[in-house]
Amino acid sequence: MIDWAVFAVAAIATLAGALGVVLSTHPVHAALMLVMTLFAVAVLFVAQNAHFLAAVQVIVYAGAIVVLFLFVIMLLGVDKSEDLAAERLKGQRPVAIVAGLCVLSAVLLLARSDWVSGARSTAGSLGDGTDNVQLLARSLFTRYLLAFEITSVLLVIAVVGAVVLVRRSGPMELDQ
Amino acid sequence: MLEAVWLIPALPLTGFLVLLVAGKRLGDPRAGFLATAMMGAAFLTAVIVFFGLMGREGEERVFTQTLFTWINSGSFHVDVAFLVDPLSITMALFVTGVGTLIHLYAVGYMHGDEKFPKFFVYLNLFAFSMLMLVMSNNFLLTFLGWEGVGACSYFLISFWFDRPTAASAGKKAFITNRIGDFGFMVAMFLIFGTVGTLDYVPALAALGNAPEYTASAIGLLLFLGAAGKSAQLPLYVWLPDAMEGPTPVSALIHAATMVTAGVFLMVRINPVLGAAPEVATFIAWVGVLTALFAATIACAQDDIKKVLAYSTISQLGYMFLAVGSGAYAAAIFHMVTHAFFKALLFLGAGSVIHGMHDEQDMKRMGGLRKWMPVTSATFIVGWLAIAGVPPFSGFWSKDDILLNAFDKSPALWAVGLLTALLTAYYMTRQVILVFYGPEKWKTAARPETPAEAHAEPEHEPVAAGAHSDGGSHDPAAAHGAHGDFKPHESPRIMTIPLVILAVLAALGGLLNLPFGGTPLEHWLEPVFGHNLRQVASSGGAKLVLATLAFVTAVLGGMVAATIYRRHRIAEEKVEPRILQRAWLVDELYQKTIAHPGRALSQWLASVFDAKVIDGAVNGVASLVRAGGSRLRVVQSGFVRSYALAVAVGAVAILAFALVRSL
Amino acid sequence: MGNDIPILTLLVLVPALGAGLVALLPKERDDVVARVGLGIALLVGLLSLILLFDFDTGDGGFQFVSAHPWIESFGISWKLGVDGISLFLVVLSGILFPLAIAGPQVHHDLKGYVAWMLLLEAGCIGVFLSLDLFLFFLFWEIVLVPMYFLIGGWGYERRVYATLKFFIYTMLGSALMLVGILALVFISQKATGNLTFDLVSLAEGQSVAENTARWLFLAFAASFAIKCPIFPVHTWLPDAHTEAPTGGSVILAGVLLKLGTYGFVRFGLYLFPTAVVDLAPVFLTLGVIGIIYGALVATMQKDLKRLVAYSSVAHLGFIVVGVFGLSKQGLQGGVLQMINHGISTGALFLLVGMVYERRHTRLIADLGGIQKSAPLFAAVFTVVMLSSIGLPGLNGFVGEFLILLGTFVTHRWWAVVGTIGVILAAIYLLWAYQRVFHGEPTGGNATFAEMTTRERVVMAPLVLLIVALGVYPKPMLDRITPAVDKLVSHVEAHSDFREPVVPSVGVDLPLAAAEEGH
Amino acid sequence: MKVPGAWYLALAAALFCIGAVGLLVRRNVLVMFMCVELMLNAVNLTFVTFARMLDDIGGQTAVFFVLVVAAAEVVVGLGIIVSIFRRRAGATADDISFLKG
Amino acid sequence: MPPLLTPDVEWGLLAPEIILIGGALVLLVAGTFLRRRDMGSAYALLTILVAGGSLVSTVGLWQDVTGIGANPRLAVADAVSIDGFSVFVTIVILVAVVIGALLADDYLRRERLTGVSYYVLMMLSASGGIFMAKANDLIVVFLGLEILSIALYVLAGYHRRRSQSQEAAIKYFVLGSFSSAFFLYGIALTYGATGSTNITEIGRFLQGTTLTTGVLLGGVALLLVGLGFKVAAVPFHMWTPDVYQGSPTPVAGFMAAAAKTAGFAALLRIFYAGFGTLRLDWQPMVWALAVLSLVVGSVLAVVQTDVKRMLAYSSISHAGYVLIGLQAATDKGIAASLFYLMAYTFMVLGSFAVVTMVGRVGDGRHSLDDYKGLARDRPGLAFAFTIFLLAQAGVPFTSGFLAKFGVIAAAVEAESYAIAVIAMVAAVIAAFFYLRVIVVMYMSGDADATEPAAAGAAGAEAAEGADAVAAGGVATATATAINTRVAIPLGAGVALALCLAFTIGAGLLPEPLLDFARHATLLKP
Repeated sequence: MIDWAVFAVAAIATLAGALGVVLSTHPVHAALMLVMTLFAVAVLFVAQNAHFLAAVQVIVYAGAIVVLFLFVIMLLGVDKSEDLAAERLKGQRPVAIVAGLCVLSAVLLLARSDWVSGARSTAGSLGDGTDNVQLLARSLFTRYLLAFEITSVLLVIAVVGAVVLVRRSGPMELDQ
Repeated sequence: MLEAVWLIPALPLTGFLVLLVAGKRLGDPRAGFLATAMMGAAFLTAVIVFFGLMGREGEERVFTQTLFTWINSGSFHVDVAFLVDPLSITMALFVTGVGTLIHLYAVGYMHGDEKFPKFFVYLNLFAFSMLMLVMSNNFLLTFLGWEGVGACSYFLISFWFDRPTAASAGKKAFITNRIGDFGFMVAMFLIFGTVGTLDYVPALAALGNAPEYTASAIGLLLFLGAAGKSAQLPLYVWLPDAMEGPTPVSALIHAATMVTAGVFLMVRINPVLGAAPEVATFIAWVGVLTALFAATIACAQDDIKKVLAYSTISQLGYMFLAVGSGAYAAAIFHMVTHAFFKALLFLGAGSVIHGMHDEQDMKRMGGLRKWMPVTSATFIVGWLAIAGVPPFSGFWSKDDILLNAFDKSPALWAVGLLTALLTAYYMTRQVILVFYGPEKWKTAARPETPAEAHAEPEHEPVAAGAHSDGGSHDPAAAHGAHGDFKPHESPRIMTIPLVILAVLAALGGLLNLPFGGTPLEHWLEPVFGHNLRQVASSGGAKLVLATLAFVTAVLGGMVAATIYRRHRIAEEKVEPRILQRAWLVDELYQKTIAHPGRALSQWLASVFDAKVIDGAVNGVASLVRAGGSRLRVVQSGFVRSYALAVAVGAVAILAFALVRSL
Repeated sequence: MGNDIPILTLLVLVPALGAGLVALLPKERDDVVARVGLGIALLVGLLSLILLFDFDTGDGGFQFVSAHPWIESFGISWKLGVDGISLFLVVLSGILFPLAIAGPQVHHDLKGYVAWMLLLEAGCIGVFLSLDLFLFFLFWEIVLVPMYFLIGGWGYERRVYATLKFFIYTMLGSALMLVGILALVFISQKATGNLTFDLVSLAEGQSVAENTARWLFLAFAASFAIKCPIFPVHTWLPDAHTEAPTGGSVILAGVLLKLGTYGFVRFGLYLFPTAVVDLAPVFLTLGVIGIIYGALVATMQKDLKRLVAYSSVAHLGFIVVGVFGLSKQGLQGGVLQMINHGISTGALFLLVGMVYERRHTRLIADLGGIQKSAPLFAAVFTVVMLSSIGLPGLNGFVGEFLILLGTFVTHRWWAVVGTIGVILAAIYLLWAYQRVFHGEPTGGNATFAEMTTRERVVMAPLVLLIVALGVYPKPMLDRITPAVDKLVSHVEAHSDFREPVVPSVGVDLPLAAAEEGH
Repeated sequence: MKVPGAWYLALAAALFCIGAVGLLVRRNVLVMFMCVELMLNAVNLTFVTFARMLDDIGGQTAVFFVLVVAAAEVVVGLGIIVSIFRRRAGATADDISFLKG
Repeated sequence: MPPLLTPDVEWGLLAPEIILIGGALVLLVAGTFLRRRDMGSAYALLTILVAGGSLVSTVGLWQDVTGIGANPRLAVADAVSIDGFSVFVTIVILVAVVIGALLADDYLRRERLTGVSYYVLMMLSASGGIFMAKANDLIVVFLGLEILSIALYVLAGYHRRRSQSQEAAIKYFVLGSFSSAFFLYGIALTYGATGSTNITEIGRFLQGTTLTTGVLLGGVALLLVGLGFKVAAVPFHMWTPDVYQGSPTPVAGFMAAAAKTAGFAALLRIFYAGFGTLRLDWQPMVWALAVLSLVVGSVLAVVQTDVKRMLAYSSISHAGYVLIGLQAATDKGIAASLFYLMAYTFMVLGSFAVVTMVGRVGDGRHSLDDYKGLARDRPGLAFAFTIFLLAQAGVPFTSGFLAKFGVIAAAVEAESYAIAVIAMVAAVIAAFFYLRVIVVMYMSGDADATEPAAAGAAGAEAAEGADAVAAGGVATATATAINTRVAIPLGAGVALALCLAFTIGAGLLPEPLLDFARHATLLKP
């Protein structure tokens, strides 16, 4: 019963946060709403015995990524409110909302009989949740070793890319 | 002797080739003499071959000489080969004979023309083609000659191409002939499809037994060809215009030889007509109606050559009447005599024109008898011959035809007789206008002052600009304006052929005198066999008919004399405008065929082809472009629109997945 | 037979490599370019003549076959061969190309012009010689490129429009053909287990169901019809012809259009006999419409070149009728007519080009009285024109007559209507001739220059051929006959078509025989 | 009693769609990025849920990689935004629409 | 808990990537230290060297996985598949790196963008592509895709002084991450439906079951969305024209070649090897994408006046052709798609090489007008471009023809006649705009005759004109400012020659390459 309660609260928080991101006029508010969602999702992780991931979620997402967002918002001074009532692109909103609903209903309809039909435990059992970190590590260093290794490339790119992009350069010769 | 037959066409061909290469170097008049010599040699060869053929017995008188294979394709096989039989050799003889005379005449007539050598190039090429036409042993080679003479006719009619009328006339002749050729070609297809060969001897033998509808179809189609070439209704319209050509051309091609090719063809295919009697009747009627029709027009023409042109059409009508009546020998007989007297008349007319410094309007002539004695004398012989006055040749041949026509149907005969009346009438009119009466050329010089009370003011020309012959060819143009000159007799080189032709025109009847045993008919007999009409009438009836014909001719002449010599009736009353304008047939054709055809072509070219068909092509192209421009709008530059496209695409694919999962 | 030298391969490679060679020559040295280009073209001409003389007259099959595996995974090989049907087309190319290279004046970038011309020659000869469908398609398509550049680079005012239209239109046709070729190959593979693009084995195999064959044939026909061109897909032709430089027009009319009709004969009839027999009435009708329509539209053209272009539509209509008449005579006539049309229309375009060189106009209205200023020019034009009209004794007649004769036996009424074209041809050409050559020369026409020596040299072979082939076509017919007979027997063997038996000489058979045939 | 996976998954689907719609309707590029993060979180939740339902650690490991990718993406994305905003402060997604057609 | 048994890492099999990544890192470090010095072409040479080394090691692998005693296998805990397919794609991508480096060398100097990071990013990006090609696990595919993409986002915005470049970067990034999310969701759903992210295991699982669940189909659909975006298939193509036009030209070339190839490699492997048993479900989807790509790409290219943009649309249309090969869902179809990709790589890189040079300083002269008279000024360049364009149009005796021939043949063999016909018609439409460029280069000597009077509606022309003003605003500004003759630097010249040689060579003697593509088989479960 407590599970249901946790789920309900977390789910509401998740959706509320998400809607908050979409609907808040101020980017800082949006970022905070995002944090709410991230926390709620972390709760849902915990509820499903993904303790390590929940921790990472909080630390990396809420701690690093959202902070980065806020940092950029502040840095660039774009913390102005956006007029949500205006929409330049005709039909964009209704179509977008319909499309979103369609995706949702399509996914739900596709899953109407059952969500999972796959083989169980191909990468190793979850166990009872107590050794989650070890299991995850084991999986990372065996089955997903290559993937794990090449994330390093990704990070290098991120670093190099950030440097390239943010590096000051000469005047915009061709800007109008 | 018979083996020399290939020389007959080869000699003019040689002349043609030599003149083509060296004509300019030979110049005036040597080029003309060379051409004449070639024709003369061909004539001699024809004579030799003729005797060679005479040396054989009746049915044996068929000889084929094959030179080489022309076209071979599967079962279709055509040789370049000559068929020597009485018909072809007769044709060859008179073509080369008359041809030689006209060549000779032309040397004088064309003297001084800057394109003198070229004229003889064409003339020799024509002679070659004509000889191929008559000597060929198969339909296709005849067709080669047929088209060859057509092309030469085209060249020669538009010889003075700087005159728009000449150029148009040449084109008209060629195209009208092509309509006939359509029939000829389809007939050949049909013959091949029916009997598998185009060689005369086997094909005609087989076609003689062909079912009537096949024979009728072939006969009609070939008659269409013949009608084009021989200027019969309704395809005669080119011949009057063809008078734009130099007069020797009119004499040779448009009177004596080429236009008779149609008659020759019909005679050649007599077995087919034998198997298709209704077609024969049809041909007879077309012939006799053409004869009458053309004769009526000839009554009101002022152009000296136009009269003769319509007269030619009329006389050709007689020949078809003969063919249709089964009187093939009579047709050939009249063809030969007609060649004599009509060539004579044309050359005489040419001489007159020459002497009158390119005046062709008879209403501005008169009294030339004194000035041009030889010409007038020979012309009068020709007049008597064509009018059907015995014992001149025309009487005999025409009588032969009318006799056969009467045997076939009195109605045909009656129309033929009426035509004979008109013939005598218009020829008498011509003779009187040209050679007798006041010398109108002295006073009629200035068109704006009508000299004679009875002379009509300027007639509208029948075909625009058809008036003067040889505007540029004669140095006599330097003589100056009308009225300052005296008509003169033509040089001897022109009068000699006139005299020879006059003799032939006078005595031509001897070829086939009814009481002389009809040698020509006898000679040609093997070609016709049972297809030849055997006149059932008694000798007395024949005599009555002949007398009637004679009386008619005299009557016609007298009427003309009454009007034009004695002026008992005003000329304008007997020259109604509609006749002057040839029953407005040209205009009718313009309105009903040429104009709609032109309009159709114009519509096809500028509307249908450009707008509809090409428009569709370009329309597809613009459609693609328009589609591109329309689609570009979607590519709006807004990243959110793009994302929406991705989302919508995802929805579509998911929807499909959903459908598949159901 | 000269199997020791691969003459067919040489015929393709010499001009192709020659084009490369010319491209490497220095741009400024026009004289060298002209000489080398002409030399190569003449060499190809010589090779084609050697081929002609070495050709075994009585053999209806493919000769001088040279086959080398090329793309084995697809069963594609470099397979060339020649038979009576293609022989003269190759020779025609060999003759026309030197004339098209040497004949007209090229005013700029001679090097490019010559190089493209030679490449075009390689492509055309390649099409005529290919016995492998893939190879055929390659050549078929590659031909577009040099022609595209020739029209676009050396053409007249609306050249860009014309050349794009030409390229796109013809490419559209080939697009469908490629699908057709592939479908044929794979369907045959399924039937025989043998993946091959070899024409002979595909044709002899006949492993395609009748209904499928019809679709495949239509795919091929789309391409051929556009190339011919058959009404109503002909509108690229007047534009391309009119805007192309003289040499381009000569080749376009002389050789390129023949690719379409040749395609019908070589690939249509050979690969899809049943479909051809079924659809013959359709194509006959289109051919006949082309004859009449082309002629009528030609009559009203104001541009001399455009007039000749539409006359091509009419003439090609005859060939189409001959091919789909399915009679031996018609087919032979068709093949013959391809050559004859190439010669006479090629010559006509050369002459029109000369007119343009002198007067800088192609409008009939601006011309007139030229016969007076340039009688020899007029004479040559007359001969060529009469050949085009189909005057017996000149080359144009023989083919036309055989076509109509043969078709009359198998498909009577089409032949009859087609014969009307004979009348119309005279109308438009003579009328044009009258307007251009007759009358008094006015303005610039009075000083219209007579033919130069170079022009005489160029026209002489064509005029000679016009006369020679009209008087004595037998040597050609003898070589065409076996191949055509073989083809017709092939069609008969694989379909219910039977060529009507024409009664032999003197035997009295009613016409019914012709009617039973169909 | 555990909440059935389907609930989680439906929630994740909803989250995903909210994120997607958010990206479509918001003009602020930063908020659009946040929406992408929402979508990625939805996927993460899905993975974790599947991992539980399949009793398979693989799903959780996948989330680990998604986190890394998300981090890298954000870094680069923010870098791009910074470089653009330097020239055009406060530009919205709709303002950057020079290239089109 | 059992001891951790880390899997064997078959270093040899990963040599190409390791060399590439290692080289990139060395270059990065060296570049950091040598920052202030003008290094000339050293970075480019080094890049080529590294890529060359990588190529050599790849060729070594080829012997291993094809031919006699072939041993295609899974490696590194089944995360990668070392088979002919992956080796083939690796080679194509490495070629793109080499040519990309050749192009970039002068370009970077010309645009004063010197520095090592361009090469580093390009090599790393390529390594991502290679991982996509080799990946036997959806997670690895995803990571490879992100490596490839994120590096490309940066490269797209590399020209810091061109606002177009930044616009390209942001658009590419937003849309890329959006579609990545879909892709990832697809992976998740597939994982749920099959219990694994390993492609071989998925394949095996699907072979063992006849039941196709909705979730699986949803996963398949979403994977197609993500990869369709990467390969620029309609309707996921909309980023392409903007990004190609805005990106630095050599980047656009690299993107068109490497990113498309890698995207297709993943697509082919996942769908053909992984979801092979579901082909009846995905074939219609692929069919629709292919047809849309063919038609939309071609039709939209017709109305372009910017050559880069036109090439972008043409790349969309090319994607349609490659999809035809997949749609056939036969070994031959896959081989045809591979051959197409290889041929396309050379054609498109060659084309972009020309565009790079004609763009001149500022990388802004890409309007059709800028190609006027190129045949006169630079006949060699014009000729090369002509060949590339004709090859893209599918003219015989070029690689492009055989490429098209191959996919059409595959479609016909699979009896997909409709798509074959549509593809050919699209090729005709496409030919129109390739020819238009040739027209401009060759047939516009005199100003009055330049306007291709093609049967266009006047409205279309007007729209085009208006667009030219908008899109070419920057370009024309530059055009008037700098009116220099097009320079052909050595590196780009070499690149051009390479592409030209391949395009013509493969057209004349395609057998070895066709063999190559045919042996590049996928390792199937």
